[in-house]
Amino acid sequence: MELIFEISKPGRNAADVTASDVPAVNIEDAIGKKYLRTDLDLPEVAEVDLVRHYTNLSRRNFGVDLGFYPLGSCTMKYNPKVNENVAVLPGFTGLHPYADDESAQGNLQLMYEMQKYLSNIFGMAEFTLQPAAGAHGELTGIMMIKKYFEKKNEKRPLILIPDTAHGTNPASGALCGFETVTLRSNSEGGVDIDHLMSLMTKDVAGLMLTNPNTLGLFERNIEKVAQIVHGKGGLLYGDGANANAFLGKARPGDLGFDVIQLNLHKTFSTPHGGGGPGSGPVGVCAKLVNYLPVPRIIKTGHSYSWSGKFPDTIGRIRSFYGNFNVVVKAYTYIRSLGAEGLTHATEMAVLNANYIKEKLKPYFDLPYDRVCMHECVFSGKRQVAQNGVHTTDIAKRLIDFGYHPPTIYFPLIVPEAIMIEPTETESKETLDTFCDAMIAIANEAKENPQRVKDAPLTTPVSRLDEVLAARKPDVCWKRS
Amino acid sequence: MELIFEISKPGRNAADVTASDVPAVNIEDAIGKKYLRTDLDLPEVAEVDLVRHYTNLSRRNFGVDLGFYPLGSCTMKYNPKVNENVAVLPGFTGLHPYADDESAQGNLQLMYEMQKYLSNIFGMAEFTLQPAAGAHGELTGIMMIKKYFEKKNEKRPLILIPDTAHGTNPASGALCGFETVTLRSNSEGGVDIDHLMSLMTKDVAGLMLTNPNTLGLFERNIEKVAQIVHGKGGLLYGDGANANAFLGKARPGDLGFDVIQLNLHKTFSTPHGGGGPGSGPVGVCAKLVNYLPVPRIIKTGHSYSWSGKFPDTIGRIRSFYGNFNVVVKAYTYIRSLGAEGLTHATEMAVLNANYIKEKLKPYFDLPYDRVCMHECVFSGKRQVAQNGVHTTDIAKRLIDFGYHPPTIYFPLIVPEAIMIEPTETESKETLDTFCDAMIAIANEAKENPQRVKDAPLTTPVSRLDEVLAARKPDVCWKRS
Amino acid sequence: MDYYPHTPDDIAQMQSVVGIASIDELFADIPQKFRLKSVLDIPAALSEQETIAAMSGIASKNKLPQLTLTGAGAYYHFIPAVVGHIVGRAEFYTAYTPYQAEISQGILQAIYEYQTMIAHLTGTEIANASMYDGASAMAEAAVLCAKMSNRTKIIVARSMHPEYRQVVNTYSWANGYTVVEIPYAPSGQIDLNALQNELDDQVAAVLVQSPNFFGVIEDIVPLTDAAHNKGALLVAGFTDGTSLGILQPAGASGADFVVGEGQSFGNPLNYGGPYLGIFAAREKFMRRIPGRLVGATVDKNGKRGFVLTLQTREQHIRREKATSNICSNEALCALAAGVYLAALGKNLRKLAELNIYKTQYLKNKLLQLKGWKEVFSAPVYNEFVLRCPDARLANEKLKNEGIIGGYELHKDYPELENALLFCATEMVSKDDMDKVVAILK
Amino acid sequence: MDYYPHTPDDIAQMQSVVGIASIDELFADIPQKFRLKSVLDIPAALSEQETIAAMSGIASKNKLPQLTLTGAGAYYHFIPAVVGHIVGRAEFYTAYTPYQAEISQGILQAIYEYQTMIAHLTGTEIANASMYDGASAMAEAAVLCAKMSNRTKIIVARSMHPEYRQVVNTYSWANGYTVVEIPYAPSGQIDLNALQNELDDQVAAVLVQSPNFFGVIEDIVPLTDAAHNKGALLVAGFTDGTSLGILQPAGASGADFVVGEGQSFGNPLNYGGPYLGIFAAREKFMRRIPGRLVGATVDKNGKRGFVLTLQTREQHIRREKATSNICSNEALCALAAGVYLAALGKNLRKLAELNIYKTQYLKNKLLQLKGWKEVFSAPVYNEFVLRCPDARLANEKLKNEGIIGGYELHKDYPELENALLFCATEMVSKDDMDKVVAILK
Ligand SMILES: Cc1ncc(COP(=O)(O)O)c(C=O)c1O
Ligand SMILES: Cc1ncc(COP(=O)(O)O)c(C=O)c1O
Repeated sequence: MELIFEISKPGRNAADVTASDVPAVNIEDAIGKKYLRTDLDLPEVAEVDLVRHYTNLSRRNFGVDLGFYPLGSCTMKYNPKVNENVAVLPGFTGLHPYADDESAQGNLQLMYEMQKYLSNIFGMAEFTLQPAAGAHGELTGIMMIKKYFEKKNEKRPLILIPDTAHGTNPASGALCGFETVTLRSNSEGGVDIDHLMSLMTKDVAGLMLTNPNTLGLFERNIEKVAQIVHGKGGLLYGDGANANAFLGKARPGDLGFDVIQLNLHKTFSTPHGGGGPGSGPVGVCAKLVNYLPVPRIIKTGHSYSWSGKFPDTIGRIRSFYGNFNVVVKAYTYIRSLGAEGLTHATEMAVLNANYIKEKLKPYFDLPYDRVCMHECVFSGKRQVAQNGVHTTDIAKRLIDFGYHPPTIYFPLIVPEAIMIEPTETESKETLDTFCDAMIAIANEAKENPQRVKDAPLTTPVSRLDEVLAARKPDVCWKRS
Repeated sequence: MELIFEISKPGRNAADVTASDVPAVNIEDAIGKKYLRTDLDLPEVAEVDLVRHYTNLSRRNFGVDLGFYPLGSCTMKYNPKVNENVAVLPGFTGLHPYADDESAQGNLQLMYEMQKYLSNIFGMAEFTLQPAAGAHGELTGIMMIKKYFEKKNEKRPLILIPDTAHGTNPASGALCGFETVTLRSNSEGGVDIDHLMSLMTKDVAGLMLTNPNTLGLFERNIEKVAQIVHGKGGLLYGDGANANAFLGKARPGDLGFDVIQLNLHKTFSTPHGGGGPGSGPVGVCAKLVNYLPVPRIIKTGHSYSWSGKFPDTIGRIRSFYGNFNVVVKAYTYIRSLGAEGLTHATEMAVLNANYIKEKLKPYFDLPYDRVCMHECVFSGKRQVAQNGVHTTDIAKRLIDFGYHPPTIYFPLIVPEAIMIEPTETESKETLDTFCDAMIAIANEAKENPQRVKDAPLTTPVSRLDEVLAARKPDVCWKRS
Repeated sequence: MDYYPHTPDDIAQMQSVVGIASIDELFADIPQKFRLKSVLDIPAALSEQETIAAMSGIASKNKLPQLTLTGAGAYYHFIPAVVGHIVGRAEFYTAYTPYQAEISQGILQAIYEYQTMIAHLTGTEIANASMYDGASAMAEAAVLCAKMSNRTKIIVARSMHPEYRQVVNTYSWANGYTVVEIPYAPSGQIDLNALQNELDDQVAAVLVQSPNFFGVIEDIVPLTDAAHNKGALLVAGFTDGTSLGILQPAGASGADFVVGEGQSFGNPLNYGGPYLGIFAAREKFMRRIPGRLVGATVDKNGKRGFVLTLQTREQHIRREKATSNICSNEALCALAAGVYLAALGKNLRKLAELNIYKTQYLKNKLLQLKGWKEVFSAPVYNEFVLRCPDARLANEKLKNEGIIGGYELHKDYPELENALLFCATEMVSKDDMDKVVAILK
Repeated sequence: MDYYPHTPDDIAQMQSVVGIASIDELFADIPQKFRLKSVLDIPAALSEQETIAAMSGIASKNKLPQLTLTGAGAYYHFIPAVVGHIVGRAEFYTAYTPYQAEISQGILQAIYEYQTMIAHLTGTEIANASMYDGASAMAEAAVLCAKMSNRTKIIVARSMHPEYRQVVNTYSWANGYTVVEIPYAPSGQIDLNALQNELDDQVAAVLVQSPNFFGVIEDIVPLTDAAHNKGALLVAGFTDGTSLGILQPAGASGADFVVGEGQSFGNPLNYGGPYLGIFAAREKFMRRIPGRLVGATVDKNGKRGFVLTLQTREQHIRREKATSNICSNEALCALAAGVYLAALGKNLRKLAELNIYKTQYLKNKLLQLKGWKEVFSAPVYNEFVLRCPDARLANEKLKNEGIIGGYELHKDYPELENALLFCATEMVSKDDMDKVVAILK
């Protein structure tokens, strides 16, 4: 398709500007010539062209509303439409962040209640909604850990991170000045307890643990892990991106986690927007409450207000109060489902993952063969060995069958990883046809490997040259 | 794609029902067993399946927002998005039709003003907004003609309709008890004046004329035509479906039309909804005002109200007040464009049609080679003669080029007709690429006729068996 | 704001291709004396921002009620969010009638599914792709019966929606048919004796509604029998479509046609339109019914697909011999109805039950008020008629609290002075109803 | 309401495939002592209809103002209708990060176009696919400068949005950097002398905003020169993005990074989020900047296509050595921004002019009030600071009329007692402004 710049033509526009009802002023006089720009190189298109351009672009994009999107670790569940309708209520979209608290009682109530719900669901003392996404929540959480030790006057420059961890974990640690130390997994996909014991010293601020981890496996030794970390005065950080696996079943606070970040866009069903916005609330145990970012909501009688008066706070980690409108959707979701609905959602998510695991086990290597939680991780090793068909090839071929591919090559400890997260909103029929497709591809990989390597065959573009893209980066269109 | 019934599974649903806050009653007692149904055979699907089903269906449909849709006589212009946003304002969607007039002053004002604007734009004394579509407007108009003669105690069982007329014209005449007499066109595509003179007797209630007609040609002899009809005491009915051709240029009232129906969904840019809803207001000259359907809006001082007290009215032609929400969009369109905008829209619509006509003239037969108005009509005769490529084939092949085909095989007097209406919202670039496609197909018809006959080649289904569909009609899915 | 993309440059180039020196030449066929000299007298153009402001201003002149207790042919039901999201897909709403099937499988299949749901729901075998609204569907059914039978008398139940009767009158007058109204019995149902007396061999059709305008459920079987006995057809309507979730449909009771208003299925009140006419029939009438029909067929490779079928019934082919003049219908409203019905599925029955619970509650509560009495004795769905001491005063009191009260039946039925037609759907809460009764106390 | 499609039958069948007798077995890995025994203490489930009612109830507890005269980092602009229609396309909003390029060309191309527009608009060569918001974009730029230069001092203009400064402080603290604030001159611009005094070879970056928090336009060229002279980088922000329609962008004045809040481009106020951080840079920093980057490439047949590129910068590959930890960004907001900018095109300048006209009008009107005085002398875009006799009282009066007045600067600048920061966009009419002045009289 042509770029919007390529269909641009001088003199057109799709949005007009109202004529001024106040006197025009001479801009050069008012602003000063040196401050004015002389060019303005934006596309010029009529509304019809604009709409067609973006509508046709949308049709070259796959979303959950089109079909199954088992992108592991991303919890691509179906997002209820009622949440979208609620979120565009003018009361929610129209308020300026600096509207006085009295005018924002609805928003404040919603955010306050949301914090309470999350505290209850996860067993934490308190939540902040300020972080804009999961990784931002991680950063916030790690900052609080840093502050905690700073206040205690302890120097702990290291942070432990399992080899299965999502890349944001070490990156968040680094963005917060920590040196990260990699913790090995054991043969059953959990924390190598001995390794943990050997690493966990007084130099270590804590352990960032994802539970269930990115293999979709619950840490059976969680109690032990917490004991070891706490025993050395460290804190246990929980990456809650996988919280869809345990709602109503267990609470991180009870398991010993001191800080946890959530991904509302995953667990609480807000749409992922083609890459965002998300929302990454952070919950803390009692001893970290004072370090939460400001401002925080205070409830006095029946009224709510913002307060910045928390001297031990880590400060602000973004402007205003977080991705409020995303929170509205997640709040709506929680209210719709209620306690039993959330628990049942988790049960079905886990059942779905185990169902896929069992059905595909004969066809793909399953490095950790145990009950999984919300997702299961296969390896494409066998297919590589047989005919040189790589996991990428399998992923691309799935596109031809009408599915979004799973997450691939992650977690890093599984070679040729295929990480499938079905979520609870998918029906048995969908899982069955998906498994049929996976099995068909496994067979194709044996019988007609080239076909798999040539995939996708049904997309507007065939396999794209990523190496070229990185070698000669073209990230901004230039008029030629 | 599977039918919604085929993906149905007992026990699922996508919409829940709130638990009762009042006591349940025994339904059999309250209603009586014999009045109750025992089965309810509706699809049972989860929300995710429902959304995917219809979203994927939508992707198998072509709309103006995807590309050029030059369906002649249907005025498929681009429909501005702001109109859609306005139409869903709760004030417009939320009111019950029997809300008291005081509560509906906004709606009444809008409808009243709409009638005034239309009266002004078309030079008529008064308008009704009650008819639901163009054909419904025709019926309403013809009924008023009938009433007019009834009141005058004249028996005029016949109505004249040109051979170029849209099928709704004779059908509307028939649905109103008239016998229709076909009026021939002359060699330049206009009314055959001699024939008109010979047909126009005291038995004839009037002439239903489309101007410009369905050849896209303006009736040069309109003055004469009106004189002949009026001379015999008949009335001149105007099918205003083609009004996009003359906004701000001429007014049917001035041309001698006594009644005219409009198609708001064509001329005034309300989207066609996959086949409707439309809206078909009818304007009348002074002598027909009393026959307008009831209720009508009365303005007293600054307030508006409904009144049914018009004893000569033809009555009601549908419930309530017409397709109000469609009128909102058309009203918004008129207010956005203003007088100059409407006039300029007409100019560009006519320029676009003539541009296409000139560019395609060398490649397709042009039966009436004169300046056209908003559309132009070619004939595929040459292609049939050359290689047996029919207009249907050309139409289907256009689909492969990314266009919705023009209207074909209409008007009936043009063999193998190809009726192209670009509308004003299409850019020169779009017309150019469309003409290129048409020319490519003309060449293909010569060089590779089979390819054209096999078209479309890019659609989810290939050419469908319409004969089978009519011979063994299957209009309702049955569980097998 | 305007929407044509032409730059001055484009226009110049296009003029030269067309061979004209000025745009005016394009309008040369319009006789000079008729050429408009002045600018149209309509308000000045608005920017998009001004448009929103102006239209919001008009919309806000309407006063939306807190609560509506009027149904009377238009029903306030909850619309699941999915409906708007689907109907708002540009591929659906910016398309037109699917004349070119291969590029329109989306709307064709959706309408085929709609037809199927409607046929099932009404207890018939077939349904068309929609008519303008319930009233015109009723009128077209009447005209069709007369044309098929060469009879000229149409019988209409007086308990049918007054506006429907008016539309039937208009269409019948235009075709030279006579319309006879049959009174209602004390039960609120049609007076069967009176009907039988009026039935003769000139009667083409008997038109009834169930639930009727009074909310009363008609007993269709004897009506069908009576009509059929005299060679007449039975056309059965309904008021609120959700009643079909629980009531035996007229099609299952032998009605020849089931027609009615489909607004209840996922379409907003919209001050009366657009709505959609439901038109369902016995299979034998398939080639005679008005409106579009979508049919299943196969493509060249044997793959299932959908087309507009039996188009030879339609005006663009059959012209004056067509079964109707209808061309544009209410496809998008039918799509909404299909999505709505598919969303609810069997929950439609639950919804209907809830409507009954609410209605019974309101009725019983109101009957506790002094001087309020039931008018009809037959069972009702979600509407009912009560006589009260002063209907206008009662509504006035409610209006002062932002509540639209009952429909005042005396407007259409002089004999029903002080009778109010109330409706309670799932949108009315117990608290609402208790408040209403408190206000009326 | 719930959203899992499983019927009891499905569950039974699936359990048997999985080989479990009860769902509980799936959770066997959770140590028994931690298994939740009680039901979560959150409100009971709601039906969809109840959900709408409950949420509408909460939304209506907010009081939307008639008029807003506060900008201060979040701007009330008109959003053309097209934006919502595009952003509401399910294919966009229900997708995630386009890891699989072939199935995600839509969002990839749209973001590539966004990157291009932002680069052009900011006068730089490259822009990423978005950051969380303006403040965190500023903070990440600061950290990046420090990391690249191995320097540890960050200079921030005190005239920068207070919340941005706070976020910079937080990120800097976490990385062990020191932050030095440079005061503003009487002009309202940064105090260039003070800056020069503070600049030494430990300074990694100078962070400014133009327009700054006071609405004042900074003179970027000398700032760039000063910074570069000491080997420091210049990071320039802006407040209201629409200013870029008319003001010389910092990129064209030599800034190394241009970062800021993109909310003004087609995103609603939303009580503060989601917004989008704009992050643009000189080409030489391409491999060092945080966030996603979409790049053009070709497919196997040489056809143009788009992919996420330079992912080796990112956390999922580079882990602790990544340029940032950002993963999910604000893609949909960036899409909205792209659509908005493409819709306006060159009209963005017209819009900026209109903002200036309105602002000048309001300023001049307010200056006629007794005791109201200008605080700063440098030119402004659509915000300005006035000192008045009693700022709190003035805002109180406006609030009583449903108007959000100026931002009270004393909250963040104790030295600016009774100073109000006003903003007038195209949403403020002359009548509005006259009314404001009348109220304050
Ligand atoms: C396990 C895990 N942790 C953290 C993140 C980061 O979350 P976000 O993308 O919202 O920043 C992700 C997201 O992919 C994840 O899967
Ligand atoms: C010339 C003409 N007249 C009348 C009509 C009927 O209009 P509608 O489809 O709105 O009933 C049409 C529609 O196609 C038409 O083209």
